[in-house]
Amino acid sequence: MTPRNEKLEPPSDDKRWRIVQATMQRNGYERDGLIETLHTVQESFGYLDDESLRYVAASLNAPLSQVYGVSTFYHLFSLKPAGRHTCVVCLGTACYIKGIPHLLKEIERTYGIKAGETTSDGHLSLITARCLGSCGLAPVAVFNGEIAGKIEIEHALARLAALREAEDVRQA
Amino acid sequence: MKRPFKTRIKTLKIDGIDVGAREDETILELAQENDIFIPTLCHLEGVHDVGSCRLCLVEVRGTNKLLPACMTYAEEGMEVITNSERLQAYRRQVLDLLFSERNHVCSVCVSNGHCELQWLAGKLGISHVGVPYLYPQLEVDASHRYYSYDPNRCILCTRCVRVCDEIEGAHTWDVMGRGVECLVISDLNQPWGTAESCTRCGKCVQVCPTGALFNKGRAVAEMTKRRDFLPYLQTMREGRK
Amino acid sequence: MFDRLEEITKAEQETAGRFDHTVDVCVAAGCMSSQSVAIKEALEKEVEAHGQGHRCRVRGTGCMGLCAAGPLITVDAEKPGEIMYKQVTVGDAADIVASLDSTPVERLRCRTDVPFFQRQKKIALENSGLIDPERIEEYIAREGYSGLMRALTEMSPSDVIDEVVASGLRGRGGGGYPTGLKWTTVAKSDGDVKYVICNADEGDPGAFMDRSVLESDPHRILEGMAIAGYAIGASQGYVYVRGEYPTAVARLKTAIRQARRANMLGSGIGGTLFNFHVDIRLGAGAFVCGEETALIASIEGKRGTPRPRPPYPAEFGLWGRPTLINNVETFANIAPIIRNGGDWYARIGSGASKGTKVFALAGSIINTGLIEVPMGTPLREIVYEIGGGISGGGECKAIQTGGPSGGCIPAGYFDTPVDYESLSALGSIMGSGGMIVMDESASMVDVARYFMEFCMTESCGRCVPCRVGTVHMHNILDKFSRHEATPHDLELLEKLCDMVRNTSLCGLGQTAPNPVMSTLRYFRDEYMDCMMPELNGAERVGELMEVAR
Amino acid sequence: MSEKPTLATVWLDGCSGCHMSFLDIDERILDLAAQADLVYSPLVDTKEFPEMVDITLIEGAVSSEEDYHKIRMVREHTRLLVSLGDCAVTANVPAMRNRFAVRSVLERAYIENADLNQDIPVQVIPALRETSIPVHQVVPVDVFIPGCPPAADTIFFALTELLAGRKPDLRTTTRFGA
Repeated sequence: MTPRNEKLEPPSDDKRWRIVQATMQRNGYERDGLIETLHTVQESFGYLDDESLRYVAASLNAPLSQVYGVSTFYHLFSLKPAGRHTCVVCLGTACYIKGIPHLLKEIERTYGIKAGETTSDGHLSLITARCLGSCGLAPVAVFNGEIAGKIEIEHALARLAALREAEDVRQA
Repeated sequence: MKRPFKTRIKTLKIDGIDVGAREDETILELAQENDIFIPTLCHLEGVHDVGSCRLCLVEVRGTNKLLPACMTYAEEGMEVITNSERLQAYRRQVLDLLFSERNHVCSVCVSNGHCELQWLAGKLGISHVGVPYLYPQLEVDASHRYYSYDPNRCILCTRCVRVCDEIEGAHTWDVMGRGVECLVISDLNQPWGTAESCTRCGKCVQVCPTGALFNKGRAVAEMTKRRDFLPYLQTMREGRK
Repeated sequence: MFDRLEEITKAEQETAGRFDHTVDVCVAAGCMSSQSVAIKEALEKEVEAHGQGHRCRVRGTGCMGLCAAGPLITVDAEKPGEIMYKQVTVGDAADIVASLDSTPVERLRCRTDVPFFQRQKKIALENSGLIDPERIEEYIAREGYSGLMRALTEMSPSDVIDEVVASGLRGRGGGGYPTGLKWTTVAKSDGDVKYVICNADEGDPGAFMDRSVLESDPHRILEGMAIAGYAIGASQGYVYVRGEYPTAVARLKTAIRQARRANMLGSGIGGTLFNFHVDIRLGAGAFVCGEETALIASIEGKRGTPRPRPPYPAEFGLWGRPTLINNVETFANIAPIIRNGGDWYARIGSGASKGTKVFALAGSIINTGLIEVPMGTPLREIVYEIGGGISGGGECKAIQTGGPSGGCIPAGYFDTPVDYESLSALGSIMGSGGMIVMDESASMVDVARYFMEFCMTESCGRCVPCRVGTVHMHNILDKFSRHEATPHDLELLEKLCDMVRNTSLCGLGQTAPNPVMSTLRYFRDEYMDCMMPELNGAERVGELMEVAR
Repeated sequence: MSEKPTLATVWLDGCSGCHMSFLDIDERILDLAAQADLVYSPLVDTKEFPEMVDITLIEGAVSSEEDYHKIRMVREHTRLLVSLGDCAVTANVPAMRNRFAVRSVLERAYIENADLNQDIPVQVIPALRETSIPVHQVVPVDVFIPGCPPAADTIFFALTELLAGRKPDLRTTTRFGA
């Protein structure tokens, strides 16, 4: 429990904390800015860990449990680091009708993970989205931020396999 | 033209009985004043209402929507029905859902005989639960020195969250996750005993309607809860202003 | 200030006049996901390579509607003899540029004399695909911000509200609440601080109207919000936009910056005494935040859980202040209404549903994409003429409107005009405008299960019926899809539908049973086919009198 | 054949406490015997469930394959099925294992906590179903008597009411966990 302090020292001298501080400052270090701040932490660090949650809570003078409650309410916030690669599968209605559940099942089977999980070697995170709003191109998946429309199962698996290969090559 | 005065007293009917009300009185308060029973679980005198358990829903003439008595204020000419067959059926279904959601095993619960959920089930005539049980996997937290938290018995009424925030001011408790995955947590979802913000005041334990929060080392027969401190604290605080 | 707008318009027209050809590339989400940005760059390079830079320009514009045929490109869109190209690739750039002064590239031609383009009436989308969304000048050149200036200089706030009331515009987010009435209520509410919120948390799966408007014509939203601010007496607005829409957010940010610089937002707008600021708030992936009170909680930095209404946000909204909340498409209609008058708008549409509505067509339909049609257009026209019919050669079975809060309308009802009342009479809702077309292969039980799963995982968990009821309904539907359901399950499902609908705290729970109820209404046979064979004796129920004899 | 209504009791996954409580009606069992014949029960010798019984009381949850088949058979041959006690009504204590996999439950019982013969039996002991569930989740139940166990008075009252052709109102006499 730290008493209110307008500008608390960040947990480390990592430069990314400055971006987080800037967001909090823009919102006057008010609790209202909690979600905005969490967005910034997520963007800067890739996920929200206990350390960052504690820092944000103390800086905004917000209760820890409230910060945790907010962090776990919203789908876009993640409390665990993502894999080196991400594959987002859209579960919107149009994609559903066009057979995306089969693709999802195939990827889950191939990589031995469930939606929302990361492979144990940190290679791939499989994420589902409620709807990416690209229904005209259904079914849709996103590979490392690059959206791919009218995707077919073989095509998707090939793209994922290519990611793995590229990584193996780099390691070798 | 603006009306030169403001009416503060409303007259309305609850279950056919004429009642007079201040404009800041809720239907629930009026019903209680007039000895009309409306079941509640999330409502707790002394903290603000959230209208989440839906047990106190009442019918109001002129609207199709059912309104929570705890958060609906008296209006002139209102006609309220608190106990129609339809309402009773819905209330029983709400209890059905609550019993099915977590692992409520009355026979081995520390609050057996002092539990509001159990009491209401009897009162509203629940002889069995009509929906399948969900059997979630939840861990008991016995890390606190004085108290235990068993989420298997929690009905997410958030009384503990509100009393800790509004009365004690510690805000140790909050709700994490969403939907049926919601869980009452302390601080950063850590064992209660390690939550730095907890003052060990025990108010949450006293207001918990079920056996989810309880005193350690108390036998079932002793597991009664004290609530009168809440309105008392409120009155004392108001008096100080 | 009108002079200033005119100046910009003139300058824009002069610029446009200097070019013999304008090549527009759609850079909205749909086409972007098929490399339209790379195509645009290729076209630019090609133009430079041919030394045509002084007389040909390449622009990135918003959505042209026919997403199925993307990436889309138009040549000289605003001149007679407009040419549209479909499914363009980077390799086609050279051919397109080479063809500019001669005959079009036939193999890429996309016909525009078809019902998809001819039967639409565009108001909210009037600029989509025709302007560069990142240049305020182009918006202004198409009468942009003249509605705001007209309101500020020629009309009183109550005049503005009168026009909105006269237009008959109703909320385009789903509920269909009369917009004018909402504005009147907020305007009348006591308080010197009020807020305007644009709900851009488009969460219905299968809906991408708002996204498209934000990506194609963001200034239109800002103008609509500023007019609303003037009408109700607010000086601060928020756009609550989905975090899943990065392009829309980026364009909106650019638009706000430009509008501020052009003095169309900020203090003393257009030289008047009116101040209006707009900030963006990012959603973080919670469907329930489309609900007004949950949205407000989220802007306040809290968990997005709804609270019982009343009090309505019009009286007690953001930080307890009177707050006006409208969705993107509603705001998109405001500027044209102020420019052309409420009566003009009210003449479009049918019955109690005025104006036009934007729909996102998706699923088993040939022309997937975005359309805007007058209210009252029959479903048949939308599906078979504008939509081009069913893809894959199958028969149409049903159309799903309103997303997880809506229902399935069977093909037998396709003569129904699309308006608020007719759709709700069929057990569905207008919703925000997603239309998913399903062919015979779609299982209605599965569709119901899909939407229930959606509601179950999106339930905020605050009230009991929605939190637990959706789980049970989902589990029962799951039993149906495994062909393990019993008559008792069907009875329980219907009971839960009724209970969750009538006792849930907010719209999410209250409408969650709709997809189940509408499929039960029209496709009950499919549910019956999913039942387990009878249990015979084990299913018997006793009679008291039998025992007493 | 007697003209009296017939009565049966069945013991599934429960501790037999409800049967004990039934016996606690003491001498009133004579009154009951005057009104009905007890034709099948763990307390009597009959091995086969009769073709049709008027009232059957069920103690215990449905936990094993045997329970499952038995209760379905009993329902087929019973006019009025009564769930007696919390295990039958809510699955109660037997259901506390539902949060764990069957395998781990068996391991805990027969290996970790066993001093001798550490082995999971596969014969004689009926196979456990994935979850222990209340009787009415398997077959329709006509009357519910909650309680752990329901008091002897409650059971006696409920039976005499049923025999008189009335549905007993038990709201004030018993509850879950009573």
